[in-house]
Amino acid sequence: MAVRVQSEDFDLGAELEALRAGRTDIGALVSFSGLVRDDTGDLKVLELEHYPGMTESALTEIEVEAHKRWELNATLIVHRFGPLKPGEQIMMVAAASPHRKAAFEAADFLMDFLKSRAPFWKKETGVDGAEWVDAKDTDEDALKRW
Amino acid sequence: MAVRVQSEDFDLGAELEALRAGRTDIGALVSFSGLVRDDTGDLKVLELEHYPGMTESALTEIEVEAHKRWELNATLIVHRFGPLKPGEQIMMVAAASPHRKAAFEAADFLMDFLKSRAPFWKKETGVDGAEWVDAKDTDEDALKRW
Amino acid sequence: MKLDVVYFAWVRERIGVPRETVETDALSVGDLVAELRAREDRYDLAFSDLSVVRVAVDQTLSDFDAPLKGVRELAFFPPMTGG
Amino acid sequence: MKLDVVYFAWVRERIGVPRETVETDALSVGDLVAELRAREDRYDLAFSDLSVVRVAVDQTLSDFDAPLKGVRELAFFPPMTGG
Repeated sequence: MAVRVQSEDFDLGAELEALRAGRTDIGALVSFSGLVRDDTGDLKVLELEHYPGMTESALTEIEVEAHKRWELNATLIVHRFGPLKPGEQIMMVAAASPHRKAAFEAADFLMDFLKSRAPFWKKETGVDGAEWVDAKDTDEDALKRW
Repeated sequence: MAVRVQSEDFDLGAELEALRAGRTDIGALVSFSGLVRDDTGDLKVLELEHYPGMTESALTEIEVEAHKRWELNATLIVHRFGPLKPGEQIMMVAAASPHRKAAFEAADFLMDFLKSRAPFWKKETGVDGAEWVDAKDTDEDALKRW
Repeated sequence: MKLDVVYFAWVRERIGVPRETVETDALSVGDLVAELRAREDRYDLAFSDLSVVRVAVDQTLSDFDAPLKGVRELAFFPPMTGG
Repeated sequence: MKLDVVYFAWVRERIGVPRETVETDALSVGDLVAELRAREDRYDLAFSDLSVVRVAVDQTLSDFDAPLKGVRELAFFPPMTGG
């Protein structure tokens, strides 16, 4: 169980490798990574702001909750902050479990709660200026699934 | 969209990297990998048998179906065959989409159908001899979710 | 009619060969299975519980009612356990 | 009572500072918000629609009814958009 909040990029493959290294009790490993999407080619930079201190404790709380709900061997949350370019990695979660269903559900759960409960905010600067990304009602609604 | 059936190990990180390289239209990338689990320490080898020809076409069919159902930028299925040791990677699926929900659901869907529709069979050789792994009723039931 | 028949996993082990050419006049997969079971004990053993045997006709999942006319390759195997 | 108050995202931009110390006798978060709105336009603007403002009390998500007694750090920000 680990949480990292950093400005540097991360190596998704190396993180997943480290999670399972030397173990034989993991049957299923699910990862999610979020990327800076720019369909139109208008996006110059995505700025990620966060609340140092609260971010780490909120993410840890979400992780602890996942371990209470599912049989998990390991989990990891890495989230970046600062300016990011289109195509760059924003964040990742990983969930390792003896069983497929638990790994999928836990990763999905981590993402749903991270979206609405971890203090990050996105600001997009495009060719027409800068704008804060609005939270979606569907993100808050997604919490009710769990 | 790609399917690979091979005896060699694969590099999960490199596969995921290749899937998103040079693109800015992916918002979410979900991967699942299956590992040889050995809780008790009794497992010597897991032998994966498959039906060459049918395996590739069955996996491709499952992938095509996923692309029909969800908005996906890319998918990949890699599955190994032959003898595998505890802790080794058995297979992986990856689904890239503009949206988180589609990426999660598609990866979950690929796994459910791969489990019950792709012609692979597992034989475990442990300290007490060899045994074919039984299919679970829950695997067949899982298809009804979709 | 001549058919290529392939077997996998414990079905293959019970029958003793991975692949063979079968000469038959059976009209359906089910008829062929009955014919094979009558021929030799190893087939009888392999096909004793058809609820745990799956069939593929020309590399597509099918069932025991499927007709054999025009078929080139028939496969028998247990429920799949990949992933 | 003295309180550290921090702001993020567009709440921070509207108020113009990321952090400040506020002297207040307000009993609840809501009371403090009302007091700040009465003080200056920039607060009035930032807090004009509380349905899009979230509050954290000592780094834990809370609400506008929360009492201020014993609180060290109060944070105001829009709904989160991480991931």
